[in-house]
Amino acid sequence: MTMDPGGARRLLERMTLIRAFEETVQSSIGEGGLGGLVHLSIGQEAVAAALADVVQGADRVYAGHRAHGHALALGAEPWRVMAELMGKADGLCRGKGGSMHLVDVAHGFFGATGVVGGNIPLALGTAFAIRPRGGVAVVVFGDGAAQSGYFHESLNIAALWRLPVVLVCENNGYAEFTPRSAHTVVERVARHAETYGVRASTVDGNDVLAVRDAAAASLEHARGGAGPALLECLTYRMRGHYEGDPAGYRAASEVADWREKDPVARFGRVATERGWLSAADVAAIDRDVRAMLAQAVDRARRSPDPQASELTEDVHG
Amino acid sequence: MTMDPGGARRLLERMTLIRAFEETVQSSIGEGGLGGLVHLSIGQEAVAAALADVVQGADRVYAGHRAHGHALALGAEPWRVMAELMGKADGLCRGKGGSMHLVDVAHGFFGATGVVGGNIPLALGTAFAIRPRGGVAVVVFGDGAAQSGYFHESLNIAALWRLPVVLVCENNGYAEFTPRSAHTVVERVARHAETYGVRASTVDGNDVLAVRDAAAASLEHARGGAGPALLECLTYRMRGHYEGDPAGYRAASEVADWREKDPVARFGRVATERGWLSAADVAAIDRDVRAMLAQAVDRARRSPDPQASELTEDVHG
Amino acid sequence: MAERTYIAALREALALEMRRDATVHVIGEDVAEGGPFGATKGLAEEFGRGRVLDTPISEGTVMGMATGMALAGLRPVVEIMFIDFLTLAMDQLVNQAAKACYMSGGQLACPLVVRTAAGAGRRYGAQHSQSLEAWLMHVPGLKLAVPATAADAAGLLMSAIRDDDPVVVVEHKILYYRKEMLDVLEPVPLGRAAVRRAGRDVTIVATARMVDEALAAAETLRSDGIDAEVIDPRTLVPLDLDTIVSSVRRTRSCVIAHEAPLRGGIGAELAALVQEHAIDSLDAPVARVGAPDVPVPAAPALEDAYIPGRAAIAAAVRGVVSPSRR
Amino acid sequence: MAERTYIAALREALALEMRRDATVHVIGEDVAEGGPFGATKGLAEEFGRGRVLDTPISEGTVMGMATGMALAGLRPVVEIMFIDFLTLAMDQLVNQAAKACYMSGGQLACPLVVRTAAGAGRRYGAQHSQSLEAWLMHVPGLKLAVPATAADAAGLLMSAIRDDDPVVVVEHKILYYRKEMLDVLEPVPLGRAAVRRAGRDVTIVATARMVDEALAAAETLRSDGIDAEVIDPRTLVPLDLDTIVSSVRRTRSCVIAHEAPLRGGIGAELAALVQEHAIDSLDAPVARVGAPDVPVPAAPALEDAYIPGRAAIAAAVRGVVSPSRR
Ligand SMILES: Cc1ncc(C[n+]2csc(CCOP(=O)(O)OP(=O)(O)O)c2C)c(N)n1
Ligand SMILES: Cc1ncc(C[n+]2csc(CCOP(=O)(O)OP(=O)(O)O)c2C)c(N)n1
Ligand SMILES: [Mg+2]
Ligand SMILES: [Mg+2]
Repeated sequence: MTMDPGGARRLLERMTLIRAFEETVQSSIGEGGLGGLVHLSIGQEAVAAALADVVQGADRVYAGHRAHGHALALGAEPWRVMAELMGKADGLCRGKGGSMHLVDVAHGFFGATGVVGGNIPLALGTAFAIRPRGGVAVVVFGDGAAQSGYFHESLNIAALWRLPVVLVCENNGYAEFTPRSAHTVVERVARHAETYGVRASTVDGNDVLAVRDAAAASLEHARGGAGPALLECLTYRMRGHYEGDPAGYRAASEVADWREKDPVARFGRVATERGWLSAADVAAIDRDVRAMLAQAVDRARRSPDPQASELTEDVHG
Repeated sequence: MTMDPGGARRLLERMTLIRAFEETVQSSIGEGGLGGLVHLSIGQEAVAAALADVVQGADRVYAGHRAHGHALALGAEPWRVMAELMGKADGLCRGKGGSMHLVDVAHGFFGATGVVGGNIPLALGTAFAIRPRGGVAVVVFGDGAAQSGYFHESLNIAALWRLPVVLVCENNGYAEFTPRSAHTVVERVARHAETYGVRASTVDGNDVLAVRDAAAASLEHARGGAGPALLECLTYRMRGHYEGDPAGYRAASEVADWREKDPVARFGRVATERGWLSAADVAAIDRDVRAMLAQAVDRARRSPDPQASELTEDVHG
Repeated sequence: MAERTYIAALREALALEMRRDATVHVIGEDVAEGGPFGATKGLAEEFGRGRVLDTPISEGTVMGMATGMALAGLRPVVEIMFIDFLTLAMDQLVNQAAKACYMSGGQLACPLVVRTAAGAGRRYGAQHSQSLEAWLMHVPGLKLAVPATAADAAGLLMSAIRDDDPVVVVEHKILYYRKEMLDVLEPVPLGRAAVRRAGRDVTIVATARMVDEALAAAETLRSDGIDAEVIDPRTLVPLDLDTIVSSVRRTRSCVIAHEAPLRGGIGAELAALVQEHAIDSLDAPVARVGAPDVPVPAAPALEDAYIPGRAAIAAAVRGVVSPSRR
Repeated sequence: MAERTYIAALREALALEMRRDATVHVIGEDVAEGGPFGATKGLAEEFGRGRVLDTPISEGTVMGMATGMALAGLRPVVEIMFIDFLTLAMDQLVNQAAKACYMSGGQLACPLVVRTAAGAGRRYGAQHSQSLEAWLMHVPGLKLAVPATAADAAGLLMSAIRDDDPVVVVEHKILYYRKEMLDVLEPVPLGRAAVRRAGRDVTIVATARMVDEALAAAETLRSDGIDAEVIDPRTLVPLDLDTIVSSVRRTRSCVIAHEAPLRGGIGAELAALVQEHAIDSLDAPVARVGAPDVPVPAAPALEDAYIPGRAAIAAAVRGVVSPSRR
């Protein structure tokens, strides 16, 4: 895919937004209702940013428990995402969902899911439903989900029915505290697609341009009626599994190696090298995004708690 | 593996027993309590007969809903299997299990299961438990089970933990009324093993010697500590899915083709050709088995109904 | 008047709804061939394989797919061949379908229907004979229908399909071939009980197969001088509690009958509600009739002893109706 | 006396049992690292990875494997990290483990233990906060423990491990860090209720987190002149009904409190039993306190409103205790 200054700005803004948002969550956890089980995507921003770049209006996106970035990248208002995390009345889901259940239908984000692997079947069904309108369903999950029955049952059915669904695996090498090698002998998640003749690719998940190219090709494949595609993005989470996890199960050197591959800083360098953005642009993006975010956090904080009557509303549609 | 007259007699007796047993069930269904959901294995006898030949004392076997043959081959007393099908007090499980839940612990048969695919995890756990005693767990399931999450989750864990388990798939081309091609794009079940580096073989499931050789190699592999093995046996059920299914979804020509490959008749021919048995031996085996079975059926019929007090016994161990 | 079986009524209701609304899809194992009981027979021929979707044996994923279809605006009707296999699909049903509307703050609706066959009596053994409706009653977000007649099987299914929430229709496999005179199939509203027999002396609340058993018990009880009212709630969520409670206020005694094991069954909730709302009217404790707390045995002699029936219901009634009323 | 948390007591009980009996194995996700709450911390170091088995995210298969281990003579203790994910493992638990002994006519035994964390209160949202014990109570063949204290968490787990049947121990995640003075860990028999507070005017039956809430309510109620008895059943299967019923016969009123939504909750069964066995002693209907019939909301304000507590229990008590007794 081609890239131009506008596109580069968009990608960098999105990644910066996710990074800054997650850092804010990290530093304010425990304050003002911000708590629960919070999984940050610091280090994995490139995947969400790239996917949002290639998703179209008729498409629908599902993500897993580590989903703030996907909601934001697709256009959810940061202050409402923050309000949802804080359990406020103006939250994306009026405070009822929380970090693992963000939904933003207006932006095609059918939502985050707290059950590992459980979103893959949902995406298949949605793909079936939106196929007549030219839509593609995208579902994002971790490498841990690839050992769940859902993943395999779904690969089989998606291939059989040639569903327009793109399975995006954020392979960060760990499921909670356990490295992938303790969960499977299969090194690459993409390997599973071969069995079904499903198009698959494995990319450097910290290279936003590589992810964007691969995602675009995957969605095009699915949209064109050629059936599902699997896209594996090799990446790393810089934080513990959830906020509160000291992550003592990882070697410091491993973390340090990945810090070198920081996707946000890396794309900032690339964008300046290629002349899409100046160093000043990059700095301004960071500054502007953080300023905007500070206001968003304020606004979220000022949002009231949901009324008690909300408790029994929305049980039925 | 070598074969001699004694071995050939044993195999043919077992296959004949299964065939005659199933034919008896078929013709007496509806009489004397014989009913329920009954899945016959006419046409698939070779797999059970061959497996029983290579299973050892420390081993444990699980089968699925089509399991009469496996229980019989492993040594369950025919009259007690019949009594179980009839719901009699002398049934293998005192009448509580029925056709889909035959268990004969004394013969290492941990049992039949009515939930498709559900026996595979059980076998993994049992394999783990009996490994220290040199035991191998064998689990038999149909091609329909290969699309269940259990199969895939289990393949992964079996490979990861190098469990001494042999997964035997009786691939008869159909799951209930639906051909395999409508359930998956993957032609051979054995294909799935490759992903995990699991030893796999696909054999003519109507050739009892081929199944026996492959099963022996699979169990040896597992017993030796080399991890799980998958054995796919291509076969066909000559009856409907269950008794009462007219099986109108299959072409007459397909059924006729498979009738030519009848595993019992075929091994009778092979055994005479190779000089292991005479034609008279073969005829005598058939006659003797059927005579024995007639007595078994009688004995089962004479068994009383379970007492009402049985209803609330055995809920707890 | 035409005579129709429960299964034929279901089949016709599905066809009617599929004709009426192109978003209705049928999905499940062997549904294109009609399934083992024939509930979907002929639908693939009429509506094509694009709307009658045969699936592999992957209940969990199929339930999730149907949910994903519903979230995107279709009206899927999933068949789980036996309720026993709902155990493989509870995650999607309970964690996704039932909660989608709530967790999204009302952004998502999930017009999903699940049809499934429950019940013992066919000698199918412990893994094909359960009655698990009590679990579903305990899941906020789900609605739950338990039809006892052909008219209700069709009518509740039609209402379920038109409802914007996930609805589980628990069919009883022994009722599938029950015949009744039935001309027009029409929606039966969710949440309205049917008084199957009016009576003055006791209220029997019975569901599914136990409705006929309760009616038979009521006939027997006439010779005891007891005039029983038989109420079929038809849906357990929403529950028409008013009809039950006002009946009990009149009859002053109540027996609840269901097929599932007693412990934790739907009778527990019904008994708790009745005593809560009508204890002052009760001459005796609310009695419950159900199966013993054991798996379903396969042997005919044991299965027949397992399934509660008219005799147990009549005995329970005799235990609660005060002699002064006879 | 040493101060111990509920989670520490669980951990020690596991270690004690593993030392005592080499057939005891721990299996589940991240158990070698101790799990998110630390229940299994240190076990891998002491007993090795051969007895503390980390599994992939495959709950259904893991439950089946543990069942297969139990059928072959081991005593596996499975951890299902959140009870919400038991929905992925119900088939194996309900169709295999619970029924193996019965279906085999007594040939097989299944000494399986399932440990799982239930309960709301940590702002984890609708898929990590449920209380599903009512489902388990309805499954013949399963036993069910719901410990409310550290001593019981350890003691019931020890008994569960030594029991020859499948036992589910439902732990409450809010209680994990509850501390109590506790010296010796010893088995607590299954089926024996604990009277947490003796009282004359009302019987409050409360489970898990609601036990402390009931005790707090009882304190409040003193100023109303109400002396409440608080009973913790500790196990729901088997159930120590005698202790509950004989208390109600004395106090003449009963309130049942659990955290799960009311409809179809365990309170239904308890209320049904109490009215069945003690209706003549009751001055008022058995009252139930539980959550509303909604999914668990994530927002602190809503989750706090969702979880039933001392105020609701006290209010229910005031509703059932007749003014003459105060
Ligand atoms: C079905 C299920 N089992 C267990 C959990 C607990 N859990 C939450 S995240 C997680 C690990 C997920 O790993 P992965 O899929 O690789 O995603 P990552 O966290 O690495 O992004 C686990 C086991 C869960 N949420 N759902
Ligand atoms: C989990 C589950 N889903 C559905 C069924 C209903 N059912 C019984 S047998 C069967 C087909 C099984 O096909 P296969 O595994 O190929 O075995 P075969 O009958 O061909 O021997 C199905 C769908 C079941 N028993 N279990
Ligand atoms: Mg991961
Ligand atoms: Mg088959």
